[in-house]
Amino acid sequence: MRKVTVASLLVILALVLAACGGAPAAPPADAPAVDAPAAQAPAAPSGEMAKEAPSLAEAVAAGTLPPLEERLPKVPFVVGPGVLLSEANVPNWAPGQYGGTMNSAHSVADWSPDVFVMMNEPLLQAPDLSVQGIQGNVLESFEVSDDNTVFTFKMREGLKWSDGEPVTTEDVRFTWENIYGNEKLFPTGVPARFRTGYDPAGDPMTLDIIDDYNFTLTSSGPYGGFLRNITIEGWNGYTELINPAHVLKKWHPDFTPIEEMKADLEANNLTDEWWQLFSQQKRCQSWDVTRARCIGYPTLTPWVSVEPESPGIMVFERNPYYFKVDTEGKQLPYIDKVVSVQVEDVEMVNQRVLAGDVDFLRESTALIKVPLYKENEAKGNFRTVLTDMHVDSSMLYLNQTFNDETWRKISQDIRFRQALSHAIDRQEIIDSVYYGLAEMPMVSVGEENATYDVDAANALLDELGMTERDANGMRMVDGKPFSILLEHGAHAPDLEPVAELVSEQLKDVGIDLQVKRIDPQLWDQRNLANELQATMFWGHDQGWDSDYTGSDSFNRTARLWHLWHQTNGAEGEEPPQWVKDMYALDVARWSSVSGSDEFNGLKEDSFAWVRENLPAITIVEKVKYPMIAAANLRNVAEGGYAIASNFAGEQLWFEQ
Amino acid sequence: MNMQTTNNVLVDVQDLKVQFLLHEGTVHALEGVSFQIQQGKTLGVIGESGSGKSVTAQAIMGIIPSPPGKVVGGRVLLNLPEEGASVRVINVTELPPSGAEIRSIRGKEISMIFQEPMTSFSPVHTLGNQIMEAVQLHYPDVSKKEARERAIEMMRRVGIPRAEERIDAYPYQFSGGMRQRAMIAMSLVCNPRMVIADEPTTALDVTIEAQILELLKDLQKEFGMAIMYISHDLTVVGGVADEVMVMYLGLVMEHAATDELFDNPLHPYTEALWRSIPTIDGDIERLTPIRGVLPSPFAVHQGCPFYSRCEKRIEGVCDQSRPPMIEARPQHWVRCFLYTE
Amino acid sequence: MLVYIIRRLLMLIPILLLVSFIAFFVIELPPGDWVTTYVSQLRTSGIQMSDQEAQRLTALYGFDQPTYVRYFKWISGIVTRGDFGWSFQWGKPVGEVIAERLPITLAISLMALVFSWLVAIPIGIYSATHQYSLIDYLATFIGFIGLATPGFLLAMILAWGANQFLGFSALGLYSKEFLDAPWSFAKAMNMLQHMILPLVIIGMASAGSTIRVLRGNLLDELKKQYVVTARAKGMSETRLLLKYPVRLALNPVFSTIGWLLPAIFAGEVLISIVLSVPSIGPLLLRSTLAQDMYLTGSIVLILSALTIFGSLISDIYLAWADPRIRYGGLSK
Amino acid sequence: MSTQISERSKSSVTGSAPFLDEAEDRSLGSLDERLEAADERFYYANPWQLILWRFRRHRLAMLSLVLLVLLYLGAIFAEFVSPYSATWRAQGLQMMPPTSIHIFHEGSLHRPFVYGLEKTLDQETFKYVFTEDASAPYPILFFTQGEEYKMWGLWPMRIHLFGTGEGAPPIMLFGSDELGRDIFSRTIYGSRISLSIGLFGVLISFLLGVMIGGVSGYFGGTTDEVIQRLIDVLISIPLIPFWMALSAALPRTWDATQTFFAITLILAAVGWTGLARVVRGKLLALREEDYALAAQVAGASKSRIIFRHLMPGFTSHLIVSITLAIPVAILGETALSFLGLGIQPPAVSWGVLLKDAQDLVAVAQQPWRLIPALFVIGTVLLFNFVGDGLRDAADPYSA
Repeated sequence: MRKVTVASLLVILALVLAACGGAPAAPPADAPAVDAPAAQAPAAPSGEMAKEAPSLAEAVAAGTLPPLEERLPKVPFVVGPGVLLSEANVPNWAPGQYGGTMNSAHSVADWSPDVFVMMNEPLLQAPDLSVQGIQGNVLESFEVSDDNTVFTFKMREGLKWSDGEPVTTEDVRFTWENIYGNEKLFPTGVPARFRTGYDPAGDPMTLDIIDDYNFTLTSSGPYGGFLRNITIEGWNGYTELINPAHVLKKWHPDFTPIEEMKADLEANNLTDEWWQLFSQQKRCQSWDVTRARCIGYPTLTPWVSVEPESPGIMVFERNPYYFKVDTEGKQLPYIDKVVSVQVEDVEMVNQRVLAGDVDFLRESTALIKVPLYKENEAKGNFRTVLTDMHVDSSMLYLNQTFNDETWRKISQDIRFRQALSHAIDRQEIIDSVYYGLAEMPMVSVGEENATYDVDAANALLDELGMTERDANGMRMVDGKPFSILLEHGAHAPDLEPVAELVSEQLKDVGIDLQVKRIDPQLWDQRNLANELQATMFWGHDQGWDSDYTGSDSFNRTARLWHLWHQTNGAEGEEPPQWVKDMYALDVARWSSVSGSDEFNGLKEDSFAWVRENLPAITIVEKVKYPMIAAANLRNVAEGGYAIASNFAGEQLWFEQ
Repeated sequence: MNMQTTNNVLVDVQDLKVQFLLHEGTVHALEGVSFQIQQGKTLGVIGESGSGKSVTAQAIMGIIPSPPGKVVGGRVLLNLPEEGASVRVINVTELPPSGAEIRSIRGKEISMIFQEPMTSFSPVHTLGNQIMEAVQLHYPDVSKKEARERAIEMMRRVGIPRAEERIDAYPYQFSGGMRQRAMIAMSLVCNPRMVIADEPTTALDVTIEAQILELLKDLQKEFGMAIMYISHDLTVVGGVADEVMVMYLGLVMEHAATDELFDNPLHPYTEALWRSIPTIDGDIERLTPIRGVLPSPFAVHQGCPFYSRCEKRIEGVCDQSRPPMIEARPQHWVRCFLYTE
Repeated sequence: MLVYIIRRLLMLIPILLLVSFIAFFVIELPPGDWVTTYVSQLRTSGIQMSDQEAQRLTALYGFDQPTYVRYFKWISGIVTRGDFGWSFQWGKPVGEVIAERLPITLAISLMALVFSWLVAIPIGIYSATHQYSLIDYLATFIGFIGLATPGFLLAMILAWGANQFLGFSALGLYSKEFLDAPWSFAKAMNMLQHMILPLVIIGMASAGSTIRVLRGNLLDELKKQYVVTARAKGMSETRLLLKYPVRLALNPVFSTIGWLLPAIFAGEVLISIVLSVPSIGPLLLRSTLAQDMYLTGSIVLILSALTIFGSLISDIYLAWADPRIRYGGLSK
Repeated sequence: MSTQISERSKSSVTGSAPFLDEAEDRSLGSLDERLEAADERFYYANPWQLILWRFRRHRLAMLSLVLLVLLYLGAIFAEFVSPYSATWRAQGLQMMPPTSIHIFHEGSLHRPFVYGLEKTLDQETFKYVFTEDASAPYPILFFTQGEEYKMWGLWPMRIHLFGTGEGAPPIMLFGSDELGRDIFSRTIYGSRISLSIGLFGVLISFLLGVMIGGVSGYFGGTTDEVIQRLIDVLISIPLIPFWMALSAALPRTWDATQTFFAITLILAAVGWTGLARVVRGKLLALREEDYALAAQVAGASKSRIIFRHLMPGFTSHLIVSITLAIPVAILGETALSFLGLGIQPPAVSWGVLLKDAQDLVAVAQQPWRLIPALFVIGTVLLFNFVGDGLRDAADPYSA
């Protein structure tokens, strides 16, 4: 029985700290927190220092808000050095000051990815958004049985929704039985996340409520990967398992007669389709956090959405019941308010940066604008932090199950994929698209296949029998022209230039690759219908375990094989053995406990498998990603993933 | 070139030259026109289109469109008697065309009646508005009510029935004849010393024409203004004018008292004009058009401008130099080599 | 006259029904629906969603119903309850979403129209009365530049320049300190400052064509006999110009309001996108892209209604301005 | 509005009539030999010649016309005029400012030449710095051999108007874009689509406009009413969803040429209404004129009356309308591209280039990337000047 608790984690952290030596040591005040058993509240508010924001203190004084002790859970989450982000990435972590408004910008209606990431509270958490060292977050702690099947969770006693109502196992039970268990809301039952092995066809786990604060989830087989699945996998927050039952019961027919919902139903042209009302309007999932309709909805996030003063902006004010404190016992977040303004054109988000109107920005920045950011840093009073991008933004996918016999024969031949990999001049792409701020794909392609070598590429293609050329010097197969249509959805700004460059470079080895941009929805549809011959899309980097192991990338690498696997052989086509090997690795990885040595070993095996089989051709790795932060914003990561820094919004503060 | 003793002269045009500078070339619209108009008398001006008769009228009013028009020589003197015996003499050609002084003359001392009663009024303002405006422009002290009364009175005087109602009507609600009556009312509402009528009846049918001519004569008797009556129609001019001036391509060809000119047309052009119009008792077959075409307006004529169409031309003479204006008979001037020594 | 207006108003109903019908079905033309957009947006943000989940959402949102059923539900909601439906994208009733942005849109469009007249009318009059003069050439040239420059590019350059050289952050309607501030005089002034750039860019684009129309018309009017008549009355040139030919030459300018509004609106969309003005234009673009069809349909319907209403007003103005039509001409 | 149109159209009719009358009169009398040649020309010229003469006098319009012809020639012979193809990349010379052309090498006068360039990344500012290697001059060659291309996709050729020859550093007059492509060549290639979208689009909307407007204007009554309300509906629908729906409905498998024609059609589909209204207004006024009546009495068919007798009455006006509609279509194409609905890369149009330049980096640090915008503005201006010149020339009252 392994037990991973906040306390043991803090011990590890302390060791790391000690090992680092030179790194600024945490203030001595931290020490008790490390020593104290997790069950005790760390450093109870002593009174000499304000433990809550002035605005909240006023409300407490005025009697409109209960005192801090009543708002915090018995065991708050303590944020300190190395907790949210590793100390390597935030070497100068310091407890902060209250105050300030963080201005950001977003460019999609009612949806701010930066705010969403900042507000996201998963059930469990690990520093740097990795899966190494998973600890409690919304849930206080967990235990995993030795066979990786029984997961026992302890909830934080005294944890409250942002409206002050307590969070208990009733919220879990409601989610499990009345949401996932309702056939109108979930006709196919619980989501894949709660099925053995993260398999849509797998057995659902079973929920057992022990008492108000303890419950277990049991799977039919080993499912150690469940931990990362409720950590950050797919950005799913606590709403996967905990929803405010006290609010949602009013819109659920198991608790409220449909007649009482009539007025709301009719206002939406509905008669008795309560489930549409429930899903579209009443329930807010974690990714709905920025939606205007969720203003006033109880959450567990650091800030809560409030009605803005003018259209086109989102405003979030501190959640007085937020469950995290810093090492000094001060309730987080430090920053009073988050305001994100809607910019209609992504390009102009950057204009706001130049004008100094943005205190934090991640999603809408672009590498190509780095010189522009640099030039305007002083004027706009911000700094450009070059961090890592958490995805490899461009991978060349050849759909090996596309319906064309010649194509299948060629694309399924590893030599063809190796030839293309050799024919791509990655250095030119790094220079022209990534400003030199990316690296050769050593993890996912390997030195051998990543070298630019036109002769080797030509030799491999000749070997394949593609020796015949047409009038334009393009290779032919069996006397017929051989042309690849690459359709991309321009999901990211670099997809288009990279695709165009690759297309031009492949001409040199006689491969005709036609590039076409289509809109993202159509791209999705064509992908699902196995109509994409080739595409360019991102894949998650090595820290994000799903992609190189195939489960998602095979959707584009070989749609029909993927479908076969997804549907347990009911649809699609049976994949060859080398692909089945990958799926076997995948199952093993999902079974192992995330972050364990077993897990890490399996991950290395997956990388080796990827390098050997080149299911998709990664263009570059470790792309740098500019992140904009106000010059006086503190506790910002200097390295690691930009998105991790974004995630740790509650520890950011403005130095006055 | 004085017709009579000059003490009653109202308008004295002296060697007036006007050119239009166009992209295609220069049009010599007036090439030295001289004449006088007596107070209370009617001068008829006859000529084909392009002869310069309308330009002459515009020059007197100081409303030659500029650019492209330009007075390049000569003078237009107005002798405006003032209280007592003094006479204010104004040279129109020297005044700035949109200055206050010339504007105080336009419409008040000299007014104008135009050919097209259809288009001479703004379609979107009432007739009353446009007539009253003439009063208020020149008599700023007159109240709106008085101006309106004056306009109604004048409309009534020119024979517009139910004037007090129709003053609020729009031009399109009037017939052509009525509109021309309104035009006359507008031109007379400030009691001017002279009215220039530029082909006022051309657009009207014959019976209306007769009524308008009759009206003009009556009004002249009543108000005593001088009239410069411009027409291409000899018979019309003969009916109203005291004396007649014949113009051709910017030059006065012949000038005499009406009866004298009708009885003894001297210039071949006048004769040709005379022959080209039917008379009540005339023989239709004897009508002959003037031969040839009107020369281009851009042509510069070294000799007589009528040379190319003249039946009595003397080659080597008429085409060499411009004929002078000579008094071929008493008080009867003509510009033709046939009458020189 | 009254009969005419009533008749035209009645005719609005079938026209608007036709517009709503066309709009709704045109929106349905592209493949996919709002759920596919939503799913693809979440996937773009890294949120994983299985095919199953997507299908579940499709049914949940009622997109498994045929188009005509949804059209009928939507239009009957509008007709019977004035309810424009639900905006999926904004998670709010369509009526609320539009109401938030309609005032600023109307304000910008009308102010841009007025601005373009303020620029175009003096220039048009001047260049018609001083044809071929240096200033005529210069003014029409500037007018044409406004017409010829792609507004979206100009907007970006000017927004950048305003920040670079004047230190003025031109995007949006307010500076960041006023974003979430309650209404105050300072906030209103701040908003006015931010409206200058969109107004100038949108206004200049239509000023060019207004200058051309006005100049041409005025040149025609100046040749009319009634001008000479008025001049012969002894009127001063300025007074004459304004009372007669300008009045007549402006009629076609004013009478095109109904036709100008869609053009201004089209221009407004591009400029508002670049300058982040929270108006209807970007809303429409987004909702169309996201296939938020009740919202798109309602915007199209409202804008069409405004346009048709605008052209009705300009027809009425024309009738009022021209007595020939005012008294009787309308019957035919 | 309609009264306005009718009055203007009348003037254009009466304006041309006297010339014919005078020409007939001429036969009656004897001709004066001294009638000057110029006068003769003036009298016997038909209205078209007159318009041409007046137009030629309009210097700005003439100059604009000449420049437009040059632009179109450039578009037609794009392969020859541009030193590189639209997709050619200068290796390692991304985001390069326009090549500077020198005439002095080591202090002595030289024929125009360029230097080789070295690119380095400034680690402080992250800007690329280009330094000239002044050791060897590479002269600019005319009618030189360069990259092979197929003229109009037919004949393989290598000759370019200018270039630096093989092995020499490239000459990029407008600099290069973020992929190292020659913006000058791309502008020239882009003009091909942009300039022809204007022409074809307007041609189609012209045909539609004339047909529909003609029918509406000539028949009047219910037909007119129905068509007018239809136009009301069409015009009142905001363009954006209309465009988006139409371009989204295009089959995705279409290639660039097909998409191009489809987009042209889309632009035309909304562009015809304006012309239809003009035609209708003119016809409504003209059909009351005597000569239309005369033709009717003579038993001419209605369509014959519309197209043979009435249309010529305002052809000049139509030509002006067309001239002014072309730049609207060119701007429309850029707007579509901005919204991401127009021509898609790797096809090149001015809209695509402008979309590329819709980038703060371009505005702030690489202004040469905005040069294609100058071409758009310039072309629109040129068309407007020509249109104005034509309008002034076609107006019989303009002296």
